[in-house]
Amino acid sequence: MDLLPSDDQQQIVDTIKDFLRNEAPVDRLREFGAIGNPDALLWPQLGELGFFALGLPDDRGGVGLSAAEEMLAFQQFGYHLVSPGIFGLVLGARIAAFAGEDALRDELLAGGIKVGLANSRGAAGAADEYHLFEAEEAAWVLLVSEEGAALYPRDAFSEIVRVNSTDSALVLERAKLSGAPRVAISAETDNIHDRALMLMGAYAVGVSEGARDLAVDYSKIREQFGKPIGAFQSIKHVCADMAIRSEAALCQASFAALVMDEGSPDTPFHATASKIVACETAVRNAADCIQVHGAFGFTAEANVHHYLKRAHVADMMWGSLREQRRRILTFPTPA
Amino acid sequence: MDLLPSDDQQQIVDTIKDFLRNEAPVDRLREFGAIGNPDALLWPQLGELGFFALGLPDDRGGVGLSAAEEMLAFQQFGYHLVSPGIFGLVLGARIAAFAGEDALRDELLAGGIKVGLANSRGAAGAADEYHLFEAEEAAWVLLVSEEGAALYPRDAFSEIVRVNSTDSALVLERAKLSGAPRVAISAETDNIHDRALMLMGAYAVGVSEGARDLAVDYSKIREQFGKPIGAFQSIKHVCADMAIRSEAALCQASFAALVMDEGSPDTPFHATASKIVACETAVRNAADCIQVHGAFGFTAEANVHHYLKRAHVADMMWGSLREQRRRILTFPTPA
Amino acid sequence: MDLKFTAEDQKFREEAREWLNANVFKERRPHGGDEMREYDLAWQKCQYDGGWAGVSWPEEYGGMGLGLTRQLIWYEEYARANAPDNHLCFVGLNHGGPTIIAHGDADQKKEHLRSILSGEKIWCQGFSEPNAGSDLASLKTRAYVDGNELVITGSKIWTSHGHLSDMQELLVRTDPEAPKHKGISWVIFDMNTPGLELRPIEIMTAPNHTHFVQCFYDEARVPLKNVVGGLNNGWSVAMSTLGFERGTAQIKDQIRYAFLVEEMIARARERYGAAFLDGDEFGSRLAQLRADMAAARAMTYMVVSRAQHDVSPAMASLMRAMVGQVQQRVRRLAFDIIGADGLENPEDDDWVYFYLRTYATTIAAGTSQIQRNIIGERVLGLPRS
Amino acid sequence: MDLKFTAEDQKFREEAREWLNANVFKERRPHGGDEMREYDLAWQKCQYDGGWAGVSWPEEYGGMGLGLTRQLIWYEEYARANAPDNHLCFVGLNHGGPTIIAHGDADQKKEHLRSILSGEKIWCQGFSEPNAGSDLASLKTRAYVDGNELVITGSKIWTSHGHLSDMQELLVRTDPEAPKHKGISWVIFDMNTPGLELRPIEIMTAPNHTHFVQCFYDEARVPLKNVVGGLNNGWSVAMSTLGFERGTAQIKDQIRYAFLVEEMIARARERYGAAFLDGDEFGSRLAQLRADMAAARAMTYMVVSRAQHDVSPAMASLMRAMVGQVQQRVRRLAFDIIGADGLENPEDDDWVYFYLRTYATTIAAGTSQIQRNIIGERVLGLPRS
Repeated sequence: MDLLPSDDQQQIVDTIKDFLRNEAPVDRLREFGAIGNPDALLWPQLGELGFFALGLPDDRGGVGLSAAEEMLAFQQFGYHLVSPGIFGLVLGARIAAFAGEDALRDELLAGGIKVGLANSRGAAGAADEYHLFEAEEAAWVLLVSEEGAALYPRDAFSEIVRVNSTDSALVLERAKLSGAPRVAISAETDNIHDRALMLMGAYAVGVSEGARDLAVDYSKIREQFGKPIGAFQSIKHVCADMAIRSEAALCQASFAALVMDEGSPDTPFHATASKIVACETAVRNAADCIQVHGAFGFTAEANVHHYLKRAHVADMMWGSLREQRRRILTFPTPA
Repeated sequence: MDLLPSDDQQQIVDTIKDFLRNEAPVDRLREFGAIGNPDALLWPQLGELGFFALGLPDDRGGVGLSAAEEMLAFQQFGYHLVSPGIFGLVLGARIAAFAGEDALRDELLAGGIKVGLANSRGAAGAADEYHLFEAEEAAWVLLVSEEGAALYPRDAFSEIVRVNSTDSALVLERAKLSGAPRVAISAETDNIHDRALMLMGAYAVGVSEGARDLAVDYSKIREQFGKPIGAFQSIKHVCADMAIRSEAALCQASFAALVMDEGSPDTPFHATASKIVACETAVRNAADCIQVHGAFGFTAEANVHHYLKRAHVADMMWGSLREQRRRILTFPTPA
Repeated sequence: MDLKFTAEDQKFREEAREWLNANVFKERRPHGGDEMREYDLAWQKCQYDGGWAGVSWPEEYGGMGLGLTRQLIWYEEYARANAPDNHLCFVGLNHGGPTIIAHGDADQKKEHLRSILSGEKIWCQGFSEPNAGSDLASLKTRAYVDGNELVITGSKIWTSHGHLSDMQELLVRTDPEAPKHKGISWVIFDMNTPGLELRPIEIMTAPNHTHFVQCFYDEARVPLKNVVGGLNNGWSVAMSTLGFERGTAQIKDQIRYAFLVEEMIARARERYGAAFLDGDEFGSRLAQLRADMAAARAMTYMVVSRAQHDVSPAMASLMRAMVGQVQQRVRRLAFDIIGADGLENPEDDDWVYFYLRTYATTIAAGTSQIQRNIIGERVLGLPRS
Repeated sequence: MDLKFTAEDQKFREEAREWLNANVFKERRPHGGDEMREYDLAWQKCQYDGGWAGVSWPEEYGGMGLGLTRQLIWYEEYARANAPDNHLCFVGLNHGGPTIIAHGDADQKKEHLRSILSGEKIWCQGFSEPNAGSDLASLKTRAYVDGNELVITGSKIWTSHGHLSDMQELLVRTDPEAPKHKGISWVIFDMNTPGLELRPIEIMTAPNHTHFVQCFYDEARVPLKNVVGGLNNGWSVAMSTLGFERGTAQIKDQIRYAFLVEEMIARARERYGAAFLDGDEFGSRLAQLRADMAAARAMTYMVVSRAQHDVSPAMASLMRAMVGQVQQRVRRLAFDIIGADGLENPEDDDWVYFYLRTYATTIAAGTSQIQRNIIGERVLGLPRS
């Protein structure tokens, strides 16, 4: 039993960290914030490095590692607020792989095309109404449900309307689903829904940690009343709470990934718990981070607000806290 | 428009305050805490002073004042943690008065007999299962519902079992209602349910203020690190929050009493709002008061715990926060 | 104790209602820029021309010279008529103006008060500095006397709507040798003064939303006669200004938010069905807010009642603190209730905008800390920290 | 990363489970008094006789000498078997004993360790003083050296179960001239020493519940050889004791509370019907706790994982803080869920008792403040206050 990454796993983490630190510093969102997300430019490089294929079996064209490595990668993607379009590529490639669509699979793994995400508007809309994220120039749109997962061509959606996204780094549209999927697998073939929740949990862990680190760094530098604000208990304790919550979310994300790799029947429980804990943490950490920054935290110049808005996107995707809390009570007591 | 007591009203408040300060200091609960409540001994004196008849019309044998004076009196009863049996006398006399049972009314107003309170055990029991408070040697038991209010003889209840009361200053029993009321009036005759909620709100305001004052007094005296703990922001802000909440609860209780006196259709709304705000406040203030007292607050030697326990009793009586929150959404928007 | 208003008060209420119903601007208030400035000034001018500006301001400067009860009634009717908040006029009406009324000399009153009421001038605040956040008194913007002028050099930050303002209430250090609270002056500053430069600061509510500016003063010259309350006496003048802030002006907010909660209940019922409110988490939060809103309104009535009895104004801080807390909870719950709609931030709907705005209020945590110090010390008599 | 335990670990787990199933006390643990003492000692002795006491204690003193993974497994099985918490043994097993293991000399180890494990001696703590609440280091209980004895005069307060204890870990001031952290000694104190008087302190959980005592020392004499870790070195010894507190011992609590949440879900379903959990306020809080409990368990696994990799033990404070917070929420929710039953405080049901107990935890807010300072400074590297 060991929840810490092995040396091999740590090496993967370090490689991703290095890449994103150079290619995707969070500052990039300041520049592109209002006009969409430049991250799709990174897909080919990330594909070449193999980061979309980590958790895919090698006999299905993947790297042949496990959910644990995918979890670690998505933690880093969240930390750098990488466009959620990356879920479309990784999960989309998995669908293609399990559906035997090898050509499509390889195209996706290479990062040569874009896959948007469709998310039910829930109580905010009718049953066939969706939000599309990062789907504007996408060939494909990913749709995941408890029953299964599928790739739709963009034109399977109608009445597409671009709307102002609260997270202004993302392109958001409203649409109705009116066409059929091109590639689909059922939950029995591979439960992509559990994986999606678990990876979104990992992503939200990254968002939480990013907000935590931003707050801690700022409170070491910013001075008030003649000393760094991190020396004041009120600020110190806020940072400590952020660290406690991040740790809880990280541990649960790790646990969920390992349970999934074991094929345990508790997988849905732990994947859901992971998303709940991590999304709650991401929103609270981002809010606390704003508070630590004082008035500066409320400006668009500070990067803080990107964490808050992305945390809300992560929460809403594939069922918000409200829905996930409802779901988690339906599972039997885990082992 | 004036929410402050008039001079006449303030004189009544002062008389009650003086009486209770002398006859019912909260310290009395320390002595009698474990073996029941001695407050019934005060009933004849309080009756003689006319405090049970304040809000009863003079043509019905009362003092002929209004709900406002009753509200102010129950605020003081709560402040001194007077036994909730006092609700039995005041509301019981009102039932008798409106039912034309003048002899019983006068007996109750004189404080010569005891009236216990019956409260539905809600989800904790079947429909006919009740908690009886302070009913051990009572001739009568008061039962209030949205439909009406009634006095039952004690033997209308069967299977009476004494249980350990969380609020150990009170005598608590479980019982089944198996008999008929002796005196009853409908909500159309006089809505005692609204009055009961409003007065319980006022009582809980008193509990909240008692806890606030206990905390403030202690934090002026108790020293740590060489100064009174009230000088530390962490303690000062807790006390400030207690004061904010108490003020909100007091203002709403006053408003509710005045709306009731006007016979406004918004009476149920404001009475319910008053009970919600005051009971929430009473529990939180008591909890904060314990925190201000440090380890001492957890002992039976500090009086703090009596406020906490009584706050929970006030909350549960005639429908807890959970029930009242559900109810308040059913009322139309008030004027 | 009673809830009755006098016949004269009732008459005032009916006239106010009638006038508001006939005159309230129906057009949506623009979110920013010159359009917003023009809108706010026009609506202020409309009230002034109708004789309804400055209910409690002295009559000689265009006000109505009425008491707090009438102010309450006006705000109740204002909120009920869904009259627009002219935020740009806030500092003039609630800080700058009242400060001049309390501390200004006859010339200052004559020159500045009417133009606030009549919708000619927008005021902004110049208090905070980049390196003096919570510690306001450590401000460093320097002003020395040169003949009959003050020469100002330094910088102010977090000036709301500074780029849309005509005048500024400005705190400067006029005596660097004195203890930090003793060397400050409160100055009326014209935003057209040479030597002033503004840098807009975008805020997080949406791309290109400018709310704050940073002000840079480089030897900017102001006539000495623009010092209010005496040279080096600015700290106590400013403290009284902060006292006005969120005083009676919050009454309007309190009423407006009570309406909003009712709207939220209606929206939630529509979206989730009526049954969901039973015991539901959202239902429970809505119910608690509904009760708290009633209490906040009662607190407002108590503030007015206390003012009639000349009870310590510190008690009003209890209402202000409560209203501030409740507003944040309302905005957060509104965001939660709309669910996936919260991911959209349309120009023509305010729910997400106002949710994000609450994070500015969190920042005003400093303010809430100060408020709670005041309550602890002045209301409860606790020792000073 | 993996969740697999070795075959040896699995074997250990099965043996532990088997032994616990056969031996766990089925009788309800008494709430107080000598019956409780006898119960706790008997259950401790039973574990010792069965060879299961002190999983991570050195073998030479009766322990099993095993690592943290086995400790985790033992606690998991212990909680799963619903084995009783022998609270009276807590100080000996988790403070006093480990302190002597870390700082004691050979004689001290020989004399005291085995009697803790074998269920012969109950230990209590003598740290807090009436006028040194949060400021522990300002303690005033005085001890001077007289020949080969220490002579102790003063008072300690909030000593849990002092009236039921045999031994006490006691902090006294042996050098009143030294700076306050430098003149303190950590002493093994026999509760039968002449000159000690106890005053029981009743607590709020129910009438006549004695939990704490106040200790009065009047020239009480202790052999000098009972000083652990050297004269005047008691502060650093005590700090390491506080480090043990809520260390691995919390693993058991964490698991127990996870079971409790499952029980609450079952009770709530039974009382309010299964449908109520959907979106209900209680349902929402239960769901969040269910998820948080899973995370707390994962954090426990992480603590054990980190220990294997020798990562800074300060990281374990994250788990401790989380578990402490979650426990309070569990107890409060349990009280809310039982509704009117919460007004009854029966001797044979713990829900109300434990709800009221959480107010002692609120008091330990001091502890939570200190924990968060540690996290801020040692985990996040923030400057000291």
